[in-house]
Amino acid sequence: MSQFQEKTEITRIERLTPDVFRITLESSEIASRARPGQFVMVRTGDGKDPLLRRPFSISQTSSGKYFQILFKVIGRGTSMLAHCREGEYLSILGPLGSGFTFDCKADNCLVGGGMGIAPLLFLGKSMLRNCTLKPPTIVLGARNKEELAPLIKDFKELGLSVYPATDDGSLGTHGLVTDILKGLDLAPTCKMSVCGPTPMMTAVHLFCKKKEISCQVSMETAMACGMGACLGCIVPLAKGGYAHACSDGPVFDAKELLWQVR
Amino acid sequence: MSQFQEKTEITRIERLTPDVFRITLESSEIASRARPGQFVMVRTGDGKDPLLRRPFSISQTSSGKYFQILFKVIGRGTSMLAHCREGEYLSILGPLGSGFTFDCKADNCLVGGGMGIAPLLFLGKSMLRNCTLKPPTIVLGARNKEELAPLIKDFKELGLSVYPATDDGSLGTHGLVTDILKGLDLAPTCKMSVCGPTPMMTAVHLFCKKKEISCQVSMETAMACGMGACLGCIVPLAKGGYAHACSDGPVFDAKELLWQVR
Amino acid sequence: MASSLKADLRVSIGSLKLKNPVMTASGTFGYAKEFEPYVNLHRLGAVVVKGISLEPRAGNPPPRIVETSCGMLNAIGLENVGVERFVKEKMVFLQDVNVPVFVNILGDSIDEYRVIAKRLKDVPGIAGIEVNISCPNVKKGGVAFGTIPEMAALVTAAVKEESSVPVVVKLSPNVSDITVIARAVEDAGADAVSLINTLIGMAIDHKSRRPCIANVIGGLSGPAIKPVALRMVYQVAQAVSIPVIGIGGIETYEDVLEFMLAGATAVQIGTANFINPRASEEAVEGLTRYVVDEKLSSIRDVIGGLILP
Amino acid sequence: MASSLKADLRVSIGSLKLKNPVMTASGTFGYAKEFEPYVNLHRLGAVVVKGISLEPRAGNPPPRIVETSCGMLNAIGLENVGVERFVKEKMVFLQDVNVPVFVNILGDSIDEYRVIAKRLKDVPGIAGIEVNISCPNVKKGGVAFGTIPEMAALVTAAVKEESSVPVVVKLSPNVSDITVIARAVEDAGADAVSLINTLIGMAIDHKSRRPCIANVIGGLSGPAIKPVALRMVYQVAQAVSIPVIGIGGIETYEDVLEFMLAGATAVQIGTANFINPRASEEAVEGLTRYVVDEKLSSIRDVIGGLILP
Ligand SMILES: Cc1cc2nc3c(=O)[nH]c(=O)nc-3n(C[C@H](O)[C@H](O)[C@H](O)COP(=O)(O)OP(=O)(O)OC[C@H]3O[C@@H](n4cnc5c(N)ncnc54)[C@H](O)[C@@H]3O)c2cc1C
Ligand SMILES: Cc1cc2nc3c(=O)[nH]c(=O)nc-3n(C[C@H](O)[C@H](O)[C@H](O)COP(=O)(O)OP(=O)(O)OC[C@H]3O[C@@H](n4cnc5c(N)ncnc54)[C@H](O)[C@@H]3O)c2cc1C
Ligand SMILES: Cc1cc2nc3c(=O)[nH]c(=O)nc-3n(C[C@H](O)[C@H](O)[C@H](O)COP(=O)(O)O)c2cc1C
Ligand SMILES: Cc1cc2nc3c(=O)[nH]c(=O)nc-3n(C[C@H](O)[C@H](O)[C@H](O)COP(=O)(O)O)c2cc1C
Ligand code: FES
Ligand code: FES
Repeated sequence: MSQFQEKTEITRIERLTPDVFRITLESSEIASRARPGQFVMVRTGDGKDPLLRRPFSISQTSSGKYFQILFKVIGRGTSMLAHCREGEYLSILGPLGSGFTFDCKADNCLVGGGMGIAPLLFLGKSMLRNCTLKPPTIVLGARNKEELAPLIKDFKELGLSVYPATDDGSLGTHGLVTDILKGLDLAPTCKMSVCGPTPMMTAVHLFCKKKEISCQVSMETAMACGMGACLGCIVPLAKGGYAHACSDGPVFDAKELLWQVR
Repeated sequence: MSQFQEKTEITRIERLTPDVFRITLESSEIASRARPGQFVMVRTGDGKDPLLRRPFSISQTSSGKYFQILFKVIGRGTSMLAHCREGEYLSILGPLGSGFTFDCKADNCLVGGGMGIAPLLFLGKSMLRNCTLKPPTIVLGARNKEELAPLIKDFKELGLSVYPATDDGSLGTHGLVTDILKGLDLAPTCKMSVCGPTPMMTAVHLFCKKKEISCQVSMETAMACGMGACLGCIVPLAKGGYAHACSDGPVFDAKELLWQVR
Repeated sequence: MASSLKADLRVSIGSLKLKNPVMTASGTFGYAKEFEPYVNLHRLGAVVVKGISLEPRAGNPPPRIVETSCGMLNAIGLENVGVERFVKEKMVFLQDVNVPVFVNILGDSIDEYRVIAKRLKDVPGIAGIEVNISCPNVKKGGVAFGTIPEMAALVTAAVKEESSVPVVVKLSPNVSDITVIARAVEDAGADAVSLINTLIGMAIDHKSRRPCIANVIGGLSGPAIKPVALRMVYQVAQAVSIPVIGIGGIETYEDVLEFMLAGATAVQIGTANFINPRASEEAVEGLTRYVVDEKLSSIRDVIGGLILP
Repeated sequence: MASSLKADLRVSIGSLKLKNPVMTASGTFGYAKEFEPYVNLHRLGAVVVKGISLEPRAGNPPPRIVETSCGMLNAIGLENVGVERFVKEKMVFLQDVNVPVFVNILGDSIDEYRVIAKRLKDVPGIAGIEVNISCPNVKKGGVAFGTIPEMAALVTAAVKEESSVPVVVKLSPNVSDITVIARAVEDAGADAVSLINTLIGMAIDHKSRRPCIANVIGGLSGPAIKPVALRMVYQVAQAVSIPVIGIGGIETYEDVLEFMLAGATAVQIGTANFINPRASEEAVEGLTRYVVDEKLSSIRDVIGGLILP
């Protein structure tokens, strides 16, 4: 497995909602090697504030040459990224981390919430290409229609169908992704791939545990290096001790993690 | 005397040479009160790096509503300013400091070097407006034609004539501004107003001292506050002790300062 | 807008009641007059003026300041007009402003501190004394008063003896254990401690191969030092029972809240005044909104309210 | 390009000759393998691996890191595989890389330090030991070895006794006078000192009212601390005659030059590795160009070359 530190050109910036942006970057090194669930560390500016790189999932690759990140502006780093211009260059490290695994023979169910939807597009696309028989079941949740609709659009364009859920009911099911899952007739051999806010992932994990469905989750933690050097990005393990989200993950078998259930 | 802290709109950005820019800002508060030789403290970005504001002379005002700064990109702060866009806002403190004084009855001679030319445009313009009888003699120096020509242009447009000097002889006299001064027939009652690099100002001061010509200089020092609070911006005085460039200056009678003559 | 909101921001430093916890830090707010064009001075909790010595001081030669990453180094060398001119010239303006004034004082010997305190006693308009013990003690070979508990205590006791107003002792962060110094000055009678003063630092220009400031070493301030300041405030607040005034890299009301959660009763805004002269007043506005929005009965509810894991 | 240039960058740490003064700092370069995709490891002066203890440690609970202004706080809690697995698993890769390896060691007691040093003795590929004395001494109630000169000296002597390679002692900046500790470890036999380790700091999230890292306090690193590091290196370089290795906020070859002008013989790049994994190699390239452009006979000409005003 190889990683690169690259100055990559911004070939496109799109504003999907007032605070969600998608940036297309050119790097055949990264695009040709990336697997779904992997991420990149992005330097958001030249200065020393913010100091550290920011992690973003690879949300799509194309032509083995381009890759996309999809992000929400929540602080200084993402705000600086949103102010970049096409033609400018970003320093990128990647592709980093383990990816999702999938088995074409199993039923696959992808569950995403908020910006956690980003890597699932890449995963869905890979499944579609490799598992011609059974397209995955896709369940996506967000706060409202405004946030969710543009994210679903990408899946639709690939020909994938999506079960949407919104907190306010403005699109699809009024409620949580788990409300949808409960209504689906999932095979016990089904394999769940989940990315989203921790409370959502906890709920899906508990759902799967009860149904004895296999479940892999992509974990978000604070990261300084993204490559296993700083040891800052730990997630507690069920057996005790910790794993490192950047190098052992970010995708983990949910059973192996210690979940804080309140 | 009043100062303001203002969010001012960038109404125009011009690139005069590859590394010299002129920004026009809108603030009637500042533009209507500014006097030649005063400066503003500019916040070059929202972040904490660079942390401090940067001082720039007011190089011109117009319609009592707009003012301009002219600057060269030399580090992070000026580079950030050069990347601003029209329509964006800059946080400005000003107008700050004492200005140049002038006496319409005297012969006036303005001597500028490099970016030190910026405040002299404002001064020349004021003299032209107030001293209808005698336009000032203007001597401007820079490294080469590329740097000097666009700065002279402004003076020409006002109808002022300029004696240019360049280090490489590509425009005007091949040499220093003092080489020009030596050839001019300056009256002993002449009043010199100077702004430029310290070695140049030292030379002009020594020239004036010998000829017993009155000479005022605008001093550049590192500044943290621009308003007399940090006590960081001192210039040594001939009588001992220090003055503060931001609040006692930046314009001083050259005789009152302690010049390091090597 | 925020000024029309009503919120209880009052805090006490010894016998002194402040209308809010936002003060300005010594050396970063001049003699307050410099900030009049930008700030409604009477809206601040208190102002602390530039350090005053017995005799006027010209200060260090230039350059005195240099910017560093998210901070600045200064070696002003305690330029000031001396206590006599301070009282006669600067206090006149300050007496007219309806804001408590703390006078920051410094000396080369315990006796100097004592004499300055005596001169300031009963001068109208002075609400408190802040004792800067980071200066080198000339008699003791230049070791700072602030690094030796016994010396810090002696200075405190001397000033306390001569003062009728609350005495705040301003601690240096350049020590192994700041709580030891804090306890020593508390025992010696300090009404409060303020911290931190600047961290000792240095900057070099590799091109000229020279130090960036003429004094070679200087004091580091600004956002860069905030984590160190916050840690020390947290430690000291647990070690003493007098009020702690937090200082170091504070720019916004959020920063103020962080210091208060760590245990500070009040705070001082320093370097931020240079970047945003209205920083102190905006912090007061921010705190007002916060108390209203969070429906707190008083900002005092925040003090020491850090929730440990 | 720069790699084709010829310049004498060699420096010595005790008996050890390094091909250039650029090392990587402990805890910021993993066990070096992590950086193989980005850096030609053999081009570095040396690498220092993550701190190794006698037994494996799981480290602190999350969150362990948080960004601050121009810096970061960490409380990793010295997570490491323990000396046994380090030798058996990690050294295998390191032995193949043609770069001197320093092993950073730490313990809760002097005996632990001694036992680790003994275990590392004569392990092929280990060029030197770096003794981290910033850890709390369990027996002495948690006071760090690095703050008490006598303790620092005892640890140094113990490790020195068991080592056949140069022993570097890594100093904590959280002390009143770092030169005292530096002299103590020099007298106890240290072949060099490295400084600074992280400044103790803290960060609070005002929204949750909780500390940003689970350990409450952590170590501050990055550009924010560079002025403090530079000052301490300058002070220590004057106080001792063994080589000084400068650490703290170094990102570029210009930063390296600044530390060398202040008196450092070599430097370590820490936090910058996270931001630019190639920072160390680029610093070597920059120094090479500098020596060539400035027509220096050796980079050693820069050491301590600060011109005072
Ligand atoms: C492996 C991985 C993949 C990621 N992929 C994506 C992605 O595809 N799209 C996307 O939008 N984001 C993604 N994130 C999150 C993203 O890294 C953060 O949103 C980003 O770092 C925020 O930077 P900032 O400077 O804007 O905010 P900051 O100024 O750093 O933080 C602003 C506020 O948000 C909080 N915050 C910071 N990071 C996170 C986080 N990870 N989760 C929740 N709160 C946080 C901070 O505590 C703070 O309160 C991913 C994170 C990881 C670890
Ligand atoms: C009263 C006053 C008026 C000024 N007017 C103008 C003006 O009209 N136009 C203009 O272009 N500049 C002017 N300057 C200078 C201007 O403030 C600096 O160029 C600017 O602060 C540089 O900021 P930076 O962040 O780009 O550079 P930095 O990153 O801060 O510095 C880059 C390098 O330049 C050096 N440097 C920084 N400031 C100065 C300086 N003042 N003189 C010489 N070297 C310096 C630094 O030491 C460093 O080596 C003025 C300065 C003062 C004090
Ligand atoms: C330019 C400058 C001058 C200062 N002068 C003094 C002083 O005279 N007395 C004093 O006790 N502290 C002085 N300080 C320290 C500040 O009051 C404050 O403790 C320190 O800067 C940390 O706060 P900050 O990070 O908010 O600036 C000075 C700081 C600066 C930046
Ligand atoms: C995440 C992290 C882990 C660290 N772990 C260690 C360690 O195990 N042993 C040690 O001596 N220093 C450790 N340090 C301190 C660094 O080696 C270095 O002294 C410090 O970070 C200052 O340098 P910098 O500003 O270049 O990062 C660590 C620093 C960081 C940021
Ligand atoms: S982010 Fe540094 S080890 Fe994972
Ligand atoms: S710049 Fe602060 S006093 Fe002049």
